This record gives sequence, structure tokens and C-alpha cells, in this order.
Amino acid sequence: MKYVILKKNKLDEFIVNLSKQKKVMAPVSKGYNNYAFEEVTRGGQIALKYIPTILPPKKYFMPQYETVVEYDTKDGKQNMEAIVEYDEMILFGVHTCDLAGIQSLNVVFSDRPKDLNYIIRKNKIILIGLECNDYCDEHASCKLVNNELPNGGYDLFFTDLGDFFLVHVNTWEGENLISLTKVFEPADDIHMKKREKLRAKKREIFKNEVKINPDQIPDLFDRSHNSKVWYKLGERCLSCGNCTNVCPTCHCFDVEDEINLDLKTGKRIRIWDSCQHESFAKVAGGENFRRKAAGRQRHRYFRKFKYPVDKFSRYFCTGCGRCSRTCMADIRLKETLDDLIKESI
Amino acid sequence: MSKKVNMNIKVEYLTRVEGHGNIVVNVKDGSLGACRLDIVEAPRFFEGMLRGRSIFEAQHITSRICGICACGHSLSSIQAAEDAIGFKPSQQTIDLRKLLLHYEILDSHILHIYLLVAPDLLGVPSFSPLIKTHNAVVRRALRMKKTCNDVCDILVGRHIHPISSVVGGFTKLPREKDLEAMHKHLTDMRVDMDETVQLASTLKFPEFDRETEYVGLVSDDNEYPLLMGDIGSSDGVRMKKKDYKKITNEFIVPHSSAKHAKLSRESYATGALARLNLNAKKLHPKAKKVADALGFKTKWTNPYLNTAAQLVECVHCIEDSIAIIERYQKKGINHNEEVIVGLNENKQIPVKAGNGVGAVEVPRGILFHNYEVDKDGIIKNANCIIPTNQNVNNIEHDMKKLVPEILDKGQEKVTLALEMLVRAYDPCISCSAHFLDVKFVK
Amino acid sequence: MKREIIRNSEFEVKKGRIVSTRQMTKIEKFFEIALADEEPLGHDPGQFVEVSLFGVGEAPISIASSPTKRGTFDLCVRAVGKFTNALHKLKEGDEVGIRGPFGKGFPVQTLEGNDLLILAGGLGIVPLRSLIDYVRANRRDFGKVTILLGCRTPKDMLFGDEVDEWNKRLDVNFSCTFDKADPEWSGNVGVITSLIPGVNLDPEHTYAVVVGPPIMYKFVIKELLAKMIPDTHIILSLERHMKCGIGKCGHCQIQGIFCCQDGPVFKYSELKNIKGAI
Amino acid sequence: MNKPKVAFFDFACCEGCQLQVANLGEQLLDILGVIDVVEFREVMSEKWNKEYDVAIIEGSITTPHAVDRIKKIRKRSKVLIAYGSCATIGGINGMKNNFELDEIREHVYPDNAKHFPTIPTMAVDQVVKVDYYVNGCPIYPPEFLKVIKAVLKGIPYAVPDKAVCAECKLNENVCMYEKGVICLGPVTKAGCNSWCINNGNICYGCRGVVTNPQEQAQNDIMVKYKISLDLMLNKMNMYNKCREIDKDE
Ligand SMILES: Cc1cc2nc3c(=O)[nH]c(=O)nc-3n(C[C@H](O)[C@H](O)[C@H](O)COP(=O)(O)OP(=O)(O)OC[C@H]3O[C@@H](n4cnc5c(N)ncnc54)[C@H](O)[C@@H]3O)c2cc1C
Ligand code: SF4
Ligand code: SF4
Ligand code: SF4
Repeated sequence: MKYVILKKNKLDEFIVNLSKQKKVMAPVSKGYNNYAFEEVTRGGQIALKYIPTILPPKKYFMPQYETVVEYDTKDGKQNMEAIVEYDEMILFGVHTCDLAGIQSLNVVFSDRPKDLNYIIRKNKIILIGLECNDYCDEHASCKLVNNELPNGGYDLFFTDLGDFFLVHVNTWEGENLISLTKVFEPADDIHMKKREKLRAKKREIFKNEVKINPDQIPDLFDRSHNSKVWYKLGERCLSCGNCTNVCPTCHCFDVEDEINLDLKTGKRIRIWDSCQHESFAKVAGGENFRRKAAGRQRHRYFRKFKYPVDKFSRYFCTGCGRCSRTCMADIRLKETLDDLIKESI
Repeated sequence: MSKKVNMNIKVEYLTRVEGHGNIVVNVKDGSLGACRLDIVEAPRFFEGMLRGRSIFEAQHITSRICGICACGHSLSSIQAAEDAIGFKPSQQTIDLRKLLLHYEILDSHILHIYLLVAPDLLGVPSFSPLIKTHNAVVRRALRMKKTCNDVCDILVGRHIHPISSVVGGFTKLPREKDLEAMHKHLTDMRVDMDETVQLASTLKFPEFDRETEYVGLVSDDNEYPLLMGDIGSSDGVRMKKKDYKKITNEFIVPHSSAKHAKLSRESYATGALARLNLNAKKLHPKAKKVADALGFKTKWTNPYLNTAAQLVECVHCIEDSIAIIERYQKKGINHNEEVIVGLNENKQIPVKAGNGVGAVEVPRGILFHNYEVDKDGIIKNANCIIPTNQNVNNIEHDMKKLVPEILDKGQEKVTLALEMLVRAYDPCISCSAHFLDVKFVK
Repeated sequence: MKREIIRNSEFEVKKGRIVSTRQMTKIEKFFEIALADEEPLGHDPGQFVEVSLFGVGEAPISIASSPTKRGTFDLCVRAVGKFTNALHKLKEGDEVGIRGPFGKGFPVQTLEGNDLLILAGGLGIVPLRSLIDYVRANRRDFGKVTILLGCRTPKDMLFGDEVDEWNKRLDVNFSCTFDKADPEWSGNVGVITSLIPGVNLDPEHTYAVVVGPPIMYKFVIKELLAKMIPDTHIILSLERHMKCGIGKCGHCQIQGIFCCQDGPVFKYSELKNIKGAI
Repeated sequence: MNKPKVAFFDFACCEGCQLQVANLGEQLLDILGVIDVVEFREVMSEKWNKEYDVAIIEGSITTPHAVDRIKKIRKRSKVLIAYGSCATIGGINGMKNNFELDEIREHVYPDNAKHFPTIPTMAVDQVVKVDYYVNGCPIYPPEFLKVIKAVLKGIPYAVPDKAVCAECKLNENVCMYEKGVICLGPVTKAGCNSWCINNGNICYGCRGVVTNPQEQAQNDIMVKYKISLDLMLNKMNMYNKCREIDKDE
């Protein structure tokens, strides 16, 4: 465990330094209180106070269009090479909810059979977390799933304490960055106390957003399979798939072949898909195993609060609130949970 | 002229022009009977369809009149719309619109010079045989075309049916790196442009002369007027845009779904040649040099030379575009001017009732849009006069003079000469059939 | 962007050569496939492979032959869309890509020593053929074997010659029924469930193995339960949309279960409380 | 393998989609390396009098003559591609169907209406069978390439049947509704990579309506954003008016 500090006025130097070594991605403002992770080269481009970006950092871990195979079918052969494409990069300013999202994806893709494309790419990305001192907005439910505080999963972790950041150095890669950039100073007790004060304040601010003991959630879902709540959601849902696109743990994909004009060579790519699209579970015979939006919505929620708890002992909802924020139909995660709770008592 | 010649020329679905047109020529015993350019494009009733739509949709819809001059329609439409609702665009907006218009003219001229005219001058039926015989030329043409396209993509999202150029300004303004990219594309293009000029100076244009009235935008400043200015003619006419109806004097002829136009004489011409004849002094010096090299003195009266005039304009557009971009690279773009329009639900742009005219020099000549809107910005009446419509009458008069002069060359040659004449005007027949006479009910 | 070649990627395909093909019905075609150097596929009866044609795509296809068959394995494919139609155009000597085998097959160890009641509806005969052939190759390890087959019409019947042979064998009880009769057919007419009540079985020592279209399961299971077969003795194979075969893409998920990895073969006891499975 | 004979035909349209082909730049030469364009009136004079392997149809059907012509082309073509909004869904020309035919004709041609026979605008597949669709006004070149390759390969191409919003999110655009204007993304078929929204404009629905537009949910949204049905229909009718012809039948 090692702590250092970075003076705020040195942030720019730090980022400039970093961006000389690798691509640096950080939250930037898109206007209208919308943010996105984009490449930056200066500290000033970064939105330090931001609410969760439109897309979570998963876009760097499992890109929207990802080549998995390059092939050549000359002379009727099926020649191929399995490949991975990646950028070495540093992600700066990742909130605790998104760190948890990445941890969830790690669990899925390193579960056997392992997904090497994901794992190789993940190992090329350095993660610098950033603590939230307050709620992003009313859609967040990070306390419910205990993500308002860091639970690992980063190389460095920044806590904004006024005119300096307290930085937790968690890995060898993190250590390396510290020594390479030469802008950090040792942390002492005063710095640590300041963080304690912040954490104490945060305990006041962050309260479980939903009236249920988190341990009882899987149980709640067990009882809610036939709940009316799903049917109501089904009527309201547009099946646009925005909620899954923006979710840091949703990882369903489709596989497609792209072919070059010679009609012989090309690549096999995987693309983000969404269980909310009507054709997602349709099979060739015409049978559709989740024909109605209600069933698809239920599936989405169960994939956050029930199935992964059984399988991996962790929630796949990180509390980031993106699905609620993005949904045109105003389908709100906290509201859905509240409705389920209300119905079950 | 040989005496007893009989000739019946009917070129149906004239190729290598925009839209559908037929040439009809009848010669009986050496004397010319019918001699027409029929416009047979299926009418699409744009001005009828526009009624009841929001003025903020006008540019989106009228851009679809013609894929080749979509940016031109869009710009003229925006000008008319802003005039109608009394909106004054910012200087930055005007400058970027000028840039867009340059791109439009450049793109269209290159397409016309290489894909539509060059095959005639090189003696092949189309562009595709050239892939074998003149591969480098073809590649250069496609490369230049692609560059035009790419700069348009950067500025307005795409060349065909521009996205971000709307009433009020731009929904997305170029960033620093966008300006850089456009600058690089255009400066890189200079090499190809020089070679194009080189190629053009070796081509032989058919000889034929007919002096006519030349109509285009004119202005009192030193800028080659394309986006702004009054209407003027080589016969000394000068009028405000608002009075465009007096100038075009449209009349319907039965054989054509396009309307004919005349001003001081039996017909007039508009387009690159007319612009050069009116405003050559104001060209960028580099373009002036090219004009000189191609033999331009004070006026060209050979309609086939419209292609040469286009070439001169290409050079002008490249150079002036680079100048505009460099200005903004220095000064920086004010991104706060980005507009969010849609149907103007957020009332970002104030609206009032009015009647507005847009007149913009598009590749083929002066293009008029005219809208009358009510207090909510709903279109009551719309009118649009396309350069090709204005030119058709002039083309027919050219044909009438040309046919007797070359009658003895035989039907095949005459047909080709006529096709080439029509093509030289770069007619956009899809446009011409889309807007016709409209009675403004007062 | 950097690029690296991955060894042992789950997306890697092995080359398979089509050794022979046979048009079985209007829409079903049979393919016999050999991997390079006749490397064994190493599958269990009931498993499937992802068959791949670069430039077209991939589809999960059941393995139709028993692992006891050496050198090659069989597929039987119905042309229903993009991939399957393209596959049908291939002929002897052509190459296809193979990934897998994937999933859990029929639990042959559990079945050994028991009586088998095999029910096949339509294309369901394809994975079951791998089991039937396995059982025939190891006939002594199994008790009484009954095969019930349901088809739309006699023309739709797959593996007709083999079926005739099963029919003739004295160590297998065989019945067949058609939804719609045709003039030459003099046997049973009706859905497959109509055959079950006539079967004489010892429920305690019988395993029922059922594969067919989704609607078949509900009715068949009801009949089997009525015959007192315990739900742990009813074995099913499910079909779902699948993209990866490695339990990641999400398409085949039924509640918490991934059909491609946890299945496609399940015991009814595992599924009966899972809504949407059957 | 013989290169397939490909012909372009235009009906009522702006010919912009054809031009999109020219805009591919040098990539066009690669395409011309694998197909043999035998007719393309806009850029070539050659004509072809045998069977076409592929006919690419641009434009909507708006006159009785066009109906005959498209039927003839269909008979001579092995594969027919509807190309661009005008051909695939009727597109902008469909706005004509918002008016009485005689009324609009007389409005435009006060004295000569009778010279201009016109029928309600139809998409190509409302007259003849269509094998492939390239949606969009104008077509999105990367999608066109995909379709051409599918045609050459002899495999089907399915137009994405999910909403433009799905792509819009992937591009991390700020939703237009948040900016206070109406966007047709939620009901429009994806496949254009949310082209218009990426450039700060709204989606106008040029790719046609998704098969199942979840109408109830749409209504809720209209209520939420206080959008009147008229306004919404008006917007939909810009490109998607011809849908109604199918509904009537
Ligand atoms: C475990 C398993 C075993 C199977 N065994 C056989 C078999 O032995 N013989 C046989 O003929 N068919 C079998 N199928 C069904 C076969 O996989 C589908 O018919 C095939 O995928 C259809 O693909 P298509 O491109 O021809 O059809 P299209 O209708 O063009 O398919 C459209 C898309 O849907 C996907 N798709 C449609 N249905 C399925 C499906 N069930 N699973 C996965 N993707 C699907 C396709 O991959 C394609 O991308 C099996 C399916 C499963 C899940
Ligand atoms: S974002 Fe909302 S409307 Fe869209 S699929 Fe998700 S829940 Fe449904
Ligand atoms: S801007 Fe339009 S396409 Fe994008 S998410 Fe919003 S509604 Fe959908
Ligand atoms: S965003 Fe909408 S209007 Fe624009 S190209 Fe796509 S479908 Fe067409």
C-alpha cells in the first residue's frame, strides 16, 4: 500500500507526460451534461467533475466492432488466423462504478472457456480511477451495490481533496507511472486525514437508494418472475437497446463476416448486440424465445441482480444509473426495484 | 449547306447528363423543322409538396431535388428561408457557406469535365473504356472527386444532401483538426488540378460561336460573386434578387416539362461561361492565369467552352477555399454558434411571416428559391427556378444556329455535335423538371 | 492499432473436408466430414459443432454420428437461411471450418445398464442418430431400446434406409408415425405423443431421450410423466440462437443457463422450474 | 467466373444515390474490377440488350409509364436491387401522396396538367419483387458495398431492423430529445451509423420504419415530450408516406 499526492496544478503536466507514452483516454464534456471518454493530450480537456459518460469504458475493453479472425478462402480453402487488435492506453478518471463494471467483464471473459481477445486487450490498458465525492445525480444507485467506494481493479486511484489528489498506488504498472512522470510527491498524515474526512462525509451522503437489504435482492427476484412490473415495463419499452449499450456490464455480441471485394479474404468480427432487440433470441424455425418486450426487460434485470449473483457472486449492476439516464421511455432502475419491492410485500 | 438533306434525329434518354432529356431535330430537304431539347423527366412536384411543411424542413427537402447540386439547392433554399423569416446569418456562417459553395462547384465541375465531357473529347462513348486507355487520368479524376467529397464530409457531413448546413447556420462546426484536414486535402489537390489544366489545354473544343446574353450574380466588391450579390447581365441589366421573376420571364412550351426563360433577347445563358464573361476580373490570380492560358480575352461566345470556364472556376474555388480555411485557422471557429434546429421546436430561431428569395450561383448557373411563409413558419407557396431551365431556351437557339452549319457532315456527326453541345451546358435535367410554374396567390 | 495473432483462440476453426454428401430430402442434406489427418473430433453423442464458412458465417449443427465412427463424422443440415443454404451448395472435397465440439451431450454413462426410450421429432433425429449409433456399437451395455419417430410426411423422413434397418433389428423396438399420411403408408398417423401410451416400459429403469421441435416437448413430457418416468430420467436437447458456443454472446441464455455450455442436453428435472426453457 | 452484368436505372429521384457510387473514389475501380457495368445512363452512353445479372433501381414509381418500364426491367434481371429511399420506401416523392393527385398536378402545371400523367408514388417493391435493399437518402456507401458483396457472393443481406438510436448511442451523441428537438431515430431502421445525428441534425426517417415500432411506447414518449400526433405524422410522412399503400391493401 503506497500513497502519493499530485498537486492539482501539476495535473496538466501529468497528462501531457502520460500522453507522450501512450494514448490517454479521459472523460470530456459533450455539452448538455453529457460526457464521453475520448483521447486527451492536456489536463484542461478533462472533465474532472462528470456524471457517468454516455458509453462506459467497456468500449475500450470490448470494442463495438472487433476483429477476431482474418480469413482467406482462396481455392475453396478455409485458411484463417485468429487475431486480436488493441491499442495500448491509459484510462484516466474512471469512477468506482465503472471500475466495478470492468471487474464484472473480467469475470465473464476469464471464466472458462476463456476469451483471449478480451484478456489480451485488458492487459494493455492501465486504469486510473477517480473517486466520486458526491452522487452524480438522482439516477445513481452505487450505494446499493457498494460501489461508492473503490473495491480494487485499478492501477492508480485518485481522490480529489481540493488542491491536491491523494493517489493510491495499487500495482506495479501504477508504480511505474509514478516514477516515470516525476510529478508526484509523498503523502503524509495530513493528506490521509483529509481523505478520512471526505470518507466520513461520504458515509453521510451515500445511503442505500432502494428500500431493501441488498442481500435480499436475489430472493426478491426469485419471487418476481411473474411480476406485473415486467409487463408494465414491456408496454413502455421501445426495445431500442440503449440501456444495454450504455451498461458497463452488458456484453452480448453478434458475430458477422466481413468480406473483401475479392470475395475471398475478409475478417470475422464481433459486434455489440442487445438482448432488448426483438430478434435476439429468435431461431431459424421462427420460434422466438423472448418475443415480448416484457420478457426481454425481465431478462435484462435478472442479468443484473440474479443470474450473476448465483454464478459469480456479484451484482452486474454497478449503480452507475446509465440505463435510467438514457432511456427515452423513462424506465428507471431504482423505480423498477421499488415497484418489485412494493409488490412483494 | 447542301440542299436535299433529310435528317431525323431523336436522341432518347440523352446519356451523361443529369436526368432524362431527348434531342429532336427534323431536317426536310435541307431546311430545319423541329429542333428541340425535350425534358421528359418524371415531374416530382416539389413546390406542391412543400406546401404545409415547416420552413426549417425546406432545405432538407429541396436538397433532394438534385443529387448533383444538393449543396447548391440547400444553400439557395436556406438563403430564401432566412430572407423569408428575417433571419440574418453571422459572418462566420456566411464564410463557411461560401466554402461549401466552393466545394459544390468544384465537385460538380470535376465530375462534368472528367466523367461527362472528357469521353467526347477523347472519342470514346463513356468513362469506362478510359479505365484501360487513360488509367492515370481516371485515377486522378476519381481521386479529385473523392477529395471534394471528403472535404464536404468534414464540413457538412456529406456532399450529397448535406447534413449540418441548415437555416440559422451549422448544426456542427468544424474543429481545429477538421480545418487542418480540409486544408491538407485541398493543398494536396493542387497537383492534380495543375495536371487537369495541363490536360485541358491539349483538348480541342469544337468551333462554334453564338453570342447571347449572359446572366449571373454581380456585385460591387472585389469578390467573385457566387453566394451574394445582385442579378446582372452582359446586356447591362441589374436587379435585386427579389425581382428575379422579371428576369427569368418563364414561359411554358408544350414539348417540355421544363420551363423556358428569356430576358433582354430571345434567350440567355447562365453558368460558368456567363460568370466568367461577367466577373473574370475578380477571379483569384491563379485562376486568371489559367483563363489567360486557355485563351480567354474578355468574353467567350462559344458555348462548348463552358467546360473550359468550369476549369478556370475549379482553380478559383480551390484557391479561395484554402484562403477561407487559413483565415479561420488563424482566427478560430466560434463553436458557440452551433445551432440545434430540427423543426425549431426549441424556438432557437425567431420566425415571422414573410416572402424570401435566395439566388445563388450553383455549378450550372444562377439558382433561385422563393418561399412565402406564414407567421408560424409554415410554407404557403414555394417556387424554384433552376439554371438548366433558364438555359434550355438558349440551348435550342444554339442548336438552331449549329445544325445548318454542320448539316453536310452527316447524321452521325450532327447527332454527336448536338449531344456534345447539350452536355457542354452540363444540364441538370432532374432539377429542371422538379419545379415549374407557380402562381403566387396574393 | 496493434495486431497480434492468437493461438488457441476460441474463434479458431479447424479445417474439415467434405468426404461425401447426399441430398436426403428436398431441404435436408447429409455431409460426412473429415478433419485434417482424420483427427478424431472427440465428441460425445449429442454435442454440436459450429460449422463455419468464411464470408457467410457460422451455425451450430448437431453431430449426427457416433464417436465410435472412425475418421469422419456426419452432419445433417436443413436449408433454412443464409448459412445453411450456402452450405448446401458445397460438394465433395470442399472445405468447411469446424469449431467445437461444444456443450454437454447425452449422459451415456448414466444411460448404460438402463432401458432407453428414444423419441425423435423431425430434425431431432439428427443428434439422436449419434446416440442410436453409439448404442448399437455398444449394444450390450444397454437394456431394452425403443425408438419412436415422428415426421410430417413419409417424404420428410431422414435416414430412411437406416430407419428401415433399425426396424428390422430384433434388439430394437421401433415405431414411426406421420402427421399426414400418404397413400403408400399403412402405419400410424398422428403426432408422436400418440405412440407413447402403447409402449410397455419399466419406468424405474428407463431413460427417455427426447429431441424435437420446441412444441413437441410439452406434450411428450406430459405423456412420459403419465407413464411414471421420473423427471430425472427424461433427457432433452434444446435449440437456441447461438453465436459463440462458449457461453459469452448471450443469445442462448435461458435464465441463468447457457444452452451452449450447460446444454444443449439437459435432464428435465433441471429445466422444469426454469420458465421459458420448454 | 464471368463478371456479372450490372445496370443502373433511374426513376423519379434526384440521382444522388448513383452519384454516391462515383464518390467512392478509387475504390470504385476495385468494384469495377469485379462487376461489368453495362448500363449507367448518367455516366455512359452504352446500352445492353441481353439479360442483366443485377439491376440497380434508383427512384420511385410515379407514372404509368414507369410501371411498365420497371416490370420490363424486372423480367430481364436475375437480381434486382432497390437503391436509395425513393426506391426502397418511396421516400421524399411520397409527400406527393399527402395531396389529391389532381390538385397537386394543377397547382404545379396550371395549364398543362393533362400532359403530366401521374399516379400515387410507390416504392419499387410495391410494383415488382425486390431481392436486395439499400436504404437511405442518400445511400450509405459502406452499406452499399456490403450489399454488392452479398449479391456477388449470392447470400442474402438483411437490413438492420433495430432503431437508429442503437447506432447513435454507439457514436456517443447527445440525444436530440435532450436538446429539445424531435428525432425519428427511435422508429427508423439502423444501418446508416446515425449519420445525421453524428452531424448535429435529427433523424428524418429516410431508411424506413422498423418492422415493429412498439407503438404504445412511442405514444408514451410523444406524451412525455408533448409532441402532437399531427406533428409526428407530418414528420413521418416526409419519407414514409408510401407505407400507407400497403396498409390499405
Ligand atoms: C445446438 C443446436 C444444434 C443444431 N443442430 C442442427 C442440425 O443438426 N441440423 C440443422 O439443420 N440445424 C441445426 N440447428 C439449427 C441451425 O443452427 C440453424 O438452422 C441455423 O443457424 C440457421 O442459420 P441460417 O443462417 O441458415 O439461417 P438464417 O435464418 O438466415 O439465420 C439468420 C441468423 O440467425 C442465426 N440463427 C438462426 N437460428 C439459429 C439457431 N437456432 N442457432 C443459432 N443461430 C441461429 C443465424 O446464425 C443467422 O445469423 C441447430 C441449432 C442448435 C442451437
Ligand atoms: S433504453 Fe429504455 S426503451 Fe430502450 S430498450 Fe432499454 S428500457 Fe427499453
Ligand atoms: S438523437 Fe435520435 S437517434 Fe440518437 S438516441 Fe436520440 S432519438 Fe435516438
Ligand atoms: S439518420 Fe435518419 S435521416 Fe439520416 S441517414 Fe440515417 S436514417 Fe436517414
